[in-house]
Amino acid sequence: MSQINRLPSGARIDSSVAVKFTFNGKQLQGVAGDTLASALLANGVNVVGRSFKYSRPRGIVGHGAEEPNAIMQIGSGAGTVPNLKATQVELYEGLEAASVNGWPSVNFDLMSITGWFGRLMPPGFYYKTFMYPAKLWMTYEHFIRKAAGLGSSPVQDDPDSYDKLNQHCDLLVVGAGPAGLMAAREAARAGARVIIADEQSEFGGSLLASTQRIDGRSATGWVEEIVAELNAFANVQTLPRSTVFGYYDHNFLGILQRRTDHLVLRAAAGARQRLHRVRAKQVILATGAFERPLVFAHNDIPGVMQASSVSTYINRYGVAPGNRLLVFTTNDNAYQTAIDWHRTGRTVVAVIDSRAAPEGQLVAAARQLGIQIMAGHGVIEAQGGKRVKRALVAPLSADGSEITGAVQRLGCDLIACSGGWSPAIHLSSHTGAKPTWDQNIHGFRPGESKQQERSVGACGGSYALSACLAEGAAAGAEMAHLTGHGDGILHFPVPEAEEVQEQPQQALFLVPHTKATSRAPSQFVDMQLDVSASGIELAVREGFESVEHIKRYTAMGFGTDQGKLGNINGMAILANALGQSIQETGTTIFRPSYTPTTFGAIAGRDVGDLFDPERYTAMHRWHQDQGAEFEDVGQWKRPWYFPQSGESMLEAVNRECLAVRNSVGILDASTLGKIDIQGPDAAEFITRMYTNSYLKLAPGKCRYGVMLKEDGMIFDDGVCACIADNHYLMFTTTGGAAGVLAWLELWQQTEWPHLQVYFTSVTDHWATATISGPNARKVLAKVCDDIDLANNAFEFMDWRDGTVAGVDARVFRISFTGELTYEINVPAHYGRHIWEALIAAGEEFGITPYGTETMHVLRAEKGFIIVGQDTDGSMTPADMNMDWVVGKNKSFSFIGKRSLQRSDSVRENRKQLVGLKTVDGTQVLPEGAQVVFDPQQVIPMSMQGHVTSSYYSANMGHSIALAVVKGGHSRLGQIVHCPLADGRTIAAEIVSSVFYDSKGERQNVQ
Amino acid sequence: MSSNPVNITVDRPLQYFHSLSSHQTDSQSTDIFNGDVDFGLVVKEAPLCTHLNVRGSAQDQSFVAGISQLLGVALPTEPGTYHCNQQQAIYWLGPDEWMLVSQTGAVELEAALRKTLSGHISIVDVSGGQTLINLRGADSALRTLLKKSSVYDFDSWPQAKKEAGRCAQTTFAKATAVVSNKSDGSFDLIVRRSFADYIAHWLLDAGQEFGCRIEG
Amino acid sequence: MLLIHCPYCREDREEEEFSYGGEAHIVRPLEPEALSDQEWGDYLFFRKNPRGIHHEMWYHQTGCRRYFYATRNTVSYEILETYMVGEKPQISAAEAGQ
Amino acid sequence: MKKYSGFSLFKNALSYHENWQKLWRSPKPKSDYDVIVVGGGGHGLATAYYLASVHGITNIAVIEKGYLGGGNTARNTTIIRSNYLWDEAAQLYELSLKLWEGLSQELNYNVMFSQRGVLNLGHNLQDMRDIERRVNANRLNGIDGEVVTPERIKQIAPLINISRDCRYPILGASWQPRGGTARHDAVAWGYARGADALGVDLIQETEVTGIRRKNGAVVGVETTQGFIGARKVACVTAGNSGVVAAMAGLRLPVESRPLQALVSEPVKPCLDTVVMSNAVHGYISQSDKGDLVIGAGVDGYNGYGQRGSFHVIEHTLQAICELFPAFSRVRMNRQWGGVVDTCPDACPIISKTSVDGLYFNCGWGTGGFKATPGSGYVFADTVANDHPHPLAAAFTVDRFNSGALIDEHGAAGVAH
Repeated sequence: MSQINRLPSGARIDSSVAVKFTFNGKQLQGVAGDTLASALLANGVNVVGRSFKYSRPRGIVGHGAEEPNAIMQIGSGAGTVPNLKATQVELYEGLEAASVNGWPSVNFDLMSITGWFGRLMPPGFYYKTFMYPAKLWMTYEHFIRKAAGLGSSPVQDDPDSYDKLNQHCDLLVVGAGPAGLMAAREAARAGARVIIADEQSEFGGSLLASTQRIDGRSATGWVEEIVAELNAFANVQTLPRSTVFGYYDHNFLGILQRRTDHLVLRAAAGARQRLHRVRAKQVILATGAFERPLVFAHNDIPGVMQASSVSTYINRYGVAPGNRLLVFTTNDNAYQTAIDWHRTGRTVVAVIDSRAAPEGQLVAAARQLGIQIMAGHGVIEAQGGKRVKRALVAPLSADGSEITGAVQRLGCDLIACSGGWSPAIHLSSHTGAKPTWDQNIHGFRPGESKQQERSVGACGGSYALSACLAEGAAAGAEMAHLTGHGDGILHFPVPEAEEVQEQPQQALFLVPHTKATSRAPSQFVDMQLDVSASGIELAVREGFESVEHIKRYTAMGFGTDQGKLGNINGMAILANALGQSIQETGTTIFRPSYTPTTFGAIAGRDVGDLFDPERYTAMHRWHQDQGAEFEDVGQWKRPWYFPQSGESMLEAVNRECLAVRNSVGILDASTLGKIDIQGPDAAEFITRMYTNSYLKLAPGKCRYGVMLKEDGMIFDDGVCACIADNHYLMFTTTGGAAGVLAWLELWQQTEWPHLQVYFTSVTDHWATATISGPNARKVLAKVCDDIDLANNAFEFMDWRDGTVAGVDARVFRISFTGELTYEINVPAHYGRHIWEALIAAGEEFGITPYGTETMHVLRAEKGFIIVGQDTDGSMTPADMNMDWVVGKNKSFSFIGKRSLQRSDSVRENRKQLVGLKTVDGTQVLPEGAQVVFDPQQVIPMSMQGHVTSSYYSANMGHSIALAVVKGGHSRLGQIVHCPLADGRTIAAEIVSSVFYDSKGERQNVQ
Repeated sequence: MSSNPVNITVDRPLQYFHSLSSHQTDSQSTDIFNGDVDFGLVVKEAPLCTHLNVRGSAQDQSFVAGISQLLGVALPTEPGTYHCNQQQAIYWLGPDEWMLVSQTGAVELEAALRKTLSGHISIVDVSGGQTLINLRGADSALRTLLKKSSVYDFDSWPQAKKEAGRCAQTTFAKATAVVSNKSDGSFDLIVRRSFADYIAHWLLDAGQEFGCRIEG
Repeated sequence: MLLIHCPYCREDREEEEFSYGGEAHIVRPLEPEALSDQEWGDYLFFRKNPRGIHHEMWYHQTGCRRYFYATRNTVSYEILETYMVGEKPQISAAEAGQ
Repeated sequence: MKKYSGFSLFKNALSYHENWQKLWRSPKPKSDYDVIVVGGGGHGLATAYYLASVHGITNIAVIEKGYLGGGNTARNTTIIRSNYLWDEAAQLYELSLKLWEGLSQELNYNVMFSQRGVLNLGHNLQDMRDIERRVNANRLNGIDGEVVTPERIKQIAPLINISRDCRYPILGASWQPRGGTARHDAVAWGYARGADALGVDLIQETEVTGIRRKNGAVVGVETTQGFIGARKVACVTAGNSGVVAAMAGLRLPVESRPLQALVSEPVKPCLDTVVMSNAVHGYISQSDKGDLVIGAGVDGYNGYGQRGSFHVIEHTLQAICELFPAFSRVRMNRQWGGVVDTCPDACPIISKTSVDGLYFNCGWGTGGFKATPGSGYVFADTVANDHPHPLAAAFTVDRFNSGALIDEHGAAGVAH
């Protein structure tokens, strides 16, 4: 096939540069500057796809974002992209395109459902059937799903990267047509920071295909000049190939910039697309308008196109998509298409004008060229299979609602339609502005602004070029002024454009047929989803009245074109069926995205390794070097266990556990949250936050505390140390650090600002090496000579300043394992130094690095809880058997205290923390196992609690578990059962939650 | 307490990234990226400095004056500003919170401050918890990198002077940073230590289109 | 996507820097123990949740770490004012015609 | 009511679909009803349907300020499951799931309930503990569920990324095969058609502006069409519950928050189940039309605007691209928001109030759609008998005073 429809020239193509591409496997050739659509049309391709529901053959209708039919799968393999509109795909060498529907091919589709069969599938047919027998639904659904969908998702990981820019500007101009360009220039001249974005490959909008002249120059020449001027401003960013896809609150807008899609399938390097997150002080919407199609029988046959699109293909791309043109219009604009076509030397069969007596300037021009005009007529049906062959034309009544005479057949292969224009009000609707119907333009205008924005030019309902230029300029100057730039007055003349005298258009939303709508051949409203006028009328007959119901019942406007062409006709047909006005009927709400937006671009750079920060301690690389396995705790990577070669996790953990109990282990505890607290009221404040009191805690001393939320439930826990008078250091859980700091600030700043206390996070400042075990003191003594480590000099729950391995350190004698433990804190720059020094010092004792798993086992042996594991937001201190940590006599009603007295908090039979010892000590209960008293009962069983922590304890020689069990504290010695998913039921005895060293003597090693 | 001894390995937060770089995208891409690829970005971690978090009342004249006299730098009380001299910089973080980054030793400086200041104040040594890194390069590359990394509008800042400029504590990728502009057109970042690897990784990745190198 | 004026930083900052703190000006009872379960429950959980003008707390989490208040319309999301702790709102639901 | 079937479709096709019956009448409100249901969403319509079909109360009006099913019913991501943690919640959602299983036949309206299963992913050790706990509880409650390995997850959803090398690798999941999705609009329309056929008046485009009381008891509602009397008023106005409660001088422990969702363009079948992840925060399924339907977390602030913030969408799509790196090149077609009532314990309120004859059903947070049949069923029972249905007994508003919360946050994270 050759480019049979290519004209000698087109304004924006370079015919001398051939571009090869494939369509459905077939080699074709276009030229530089083509879109995929223009190249397909140049090659005379009629059928580009099949429709969603009825698999009807479909051709290219439009030339931009409005295109409903030409939906393509571009490329193959990892780089493939589904559902691109051929009208928006710029052609590049080697581009592969394929239709998304049609099996085995678009030209011969076995799924094609026409005539009678199609009649069995009216809107909502699936709600009425496939119900019996009930069990077959999943089978029916399987076939429904198979038939649905457009293109195919890639199945390989996306090889491309995406990024984002956070932009701030005084003025964002959306759309670089005549109005937008003028607005940007005026604002730029006034000194405002301007961003102007346009979805097309180059600026100019409608001017790129216009034959009008501006200031005596060609439209494209004028565009080149103003774009050059804009590019020269330092305060202007010009963004072609950039779609403003969403308008969000407080003048935040999203722009998708396509950086490489016009060159290659996969960006070789750099970001394929870039998302601009724009916060604009003011916004000018200059998004233009969409030509409205005309709804007549079989208006979906390939060869029925938008009149303005036909002109665009001729003028911009040098393509005449057919031979014998019939124009069908309700207005003057489409006469330009007839004139453009006439100029190509191809045949204009006639202009069918629904108006009785068209007399505008373009009408006269067409008449002068000898083009036949049939006034007061309409195309009531197109005929043909894969291409229009003829049109049925009939005289219409003055209001266009009835056929008043005989039907004629006119042979043609292209019907260019124009039903007037619909402003592209999508972005203003995103803000919640309610569109208003304008009887003069027969379209919805943008509603009253909800944001700092204004619509100008065609998207505001002003279609004349001179008006677009003037409105754009005025708005640019004024909005620049609103942002503090210029005086708001135009200081430069607005360019002059030829005025074209036009007559009013006629409103014609549904062209009558000789048969009633329900019986006529389908008159399509929304082509992508096969919604017809009869479908809308059927929905009304079935009782739907709201426009949203109609949309949902028929699926009108739900396509990937979001009904840019069909919606207004659909609303009007609905209004007519309901017997009410279009304004009363209203329109559906447009939502982002204006055009579909790549997931990866919205995700941006924050995927893969950068999905979420990995936080490391100062010793992290040492752990890595030792082959540690890591556990995610919040954003932190913590060593989970340190397997030696060939060791299983259980073996490693057993070894680590025994080492700590028998000699000494070392843990990286740097991730614990740490908050420095200073101020005269620090003790009072801390005492209000914890359940126990800190008023008498002396410098050098530590105390363990539990923090509740005001609902009385445990929220965090940790040790708090008194550093000096009015100076404390609070430890939090690893995951709770940020939450606790915000919690402290909340109470101090908003409830008790009179309490003088400051909080500063020092989590990152301190690296913490914890050495634990009977030999801990001996290890520390080797690297520390300025602290008296004697048991009675440096007691449990004391801390000391000193020098460890030559570094200023703060050493805490606290313990989460029950063994003699020193937590050695140094500024993190020395973290690795101190760690390595302790490892070296401990070598003779076989010092063993251990991870979080061993820490968990050892603390469970001691019955110490982990907030978030043994508690779940519904546990009080009493539930955890920790009444001892609740200060009963504190003068201030600490946070959460009152809630502990609520009727449910004092209820008997609350779940309480206990130990579980399996009857068969080799069996380890799974964490999360449910506890029942009677394993024989039928389902649903009465569950009494669950296992929160469970391990094999190498020290005890049997498994141990912590659980919460209803009334557990009074059930010691009872046997409970854990029925598991694998069919086993494990019996266990309720025991004290302290399995090991219940008197707490181990840490007193001398 | 002894001062920092010799023969002790000191890990700087970005240590493992020093001398790493991400290479500028290949020449073919220059066309693609509209020719905005012409200069590298350089990330340089400052040698270990003292970082003190200072709290106090900006309404307390003795506090304001005490700091100014001791440091020879006026306490910045205008939101989002910093003042500096050869020895140190002091950044506004909040209405009663400042970050003091200094060449003086932490212990020494904290002691001096505590001696000078009285009343309800707080001074916290966070030197181990953060690091200062400088970003320099072509202005457009720098600003693009910042736009990729933070929601803050750095273009709204006037050019910094030698002894003062603007600063903002804000989001930086999915972490936070104190960002400030310098009179030479470069920017300083103060980031938290545990996020340093992530930030370095981010800078190399986001800066790749310009070519980005990390120096110690 | 909100743009919030931080009264302490004295500039408009992006929503990502803040976290929401819920209804403002709820005063903790001075004597919780004197309250009935119902009164305490009211304080804990029951909120005005108005459709319209709302006085609420925000925390400038990645900025100055200050809590402050905003008067915001919960339908339009327009922020009518922000003010510091200790200050009173200038705009109330009644004044805004609600 | 004329029955729908393949045969009726065929018969109507012969007459060019000109003779279909209306799904529901469009009546003028009467002056007085036994029960007025405020809110014509799925829950309200189901309540009316079960009041009529189970309790024989047919003198009912459903008053809807917009169009039927136009609130959260129209805006959710249609996920259905019953694998909740706590007994009270699990039993209520399981009742609902059982009703879903026969709903198309019960209503003679195909709600397209598609039991393609639900995976709830675990990404860290605590996630896995919580999953074990929940699945064990579910099984002992008679609810289907199992804990599955990453390899099994990959079989169920082949495009998912189970590499251990990613930031938050998938460690396992709970799998409820009976869960799935349904066609949201059809649920509202099916209940509406069923209720209408039983005599319920569906009054659309009519807003309730006040709740009239006398001597501590409700006597009717003020509406934009005037006063309508009623012995009982049942409020089911998700998103606006607090506003309606205020009309009766009541406060509720709910806050209204934006909840956002989005769909991709339609693509050929590539995801045959529902995948949810609390830890990385996103969930996804594929509709029969081919759209990838993706839900986000609740926005951070109160809002009735049916809009949320863009960064929530960004975060959600980061999570989706992490879970399904192949979907990165698929494109977002549409995004929107709804308004959800969130309760402090992420569980609903189904309750009598201090006003006689006034009932509230609200606070479903992100879990409302899946509960539609069960919610309507137990609420109808509660209203009809003026006494909580046994499965609703734990969901009274009193729990916020006693402290007997049913904390579904704790282990289930976001209870979508």
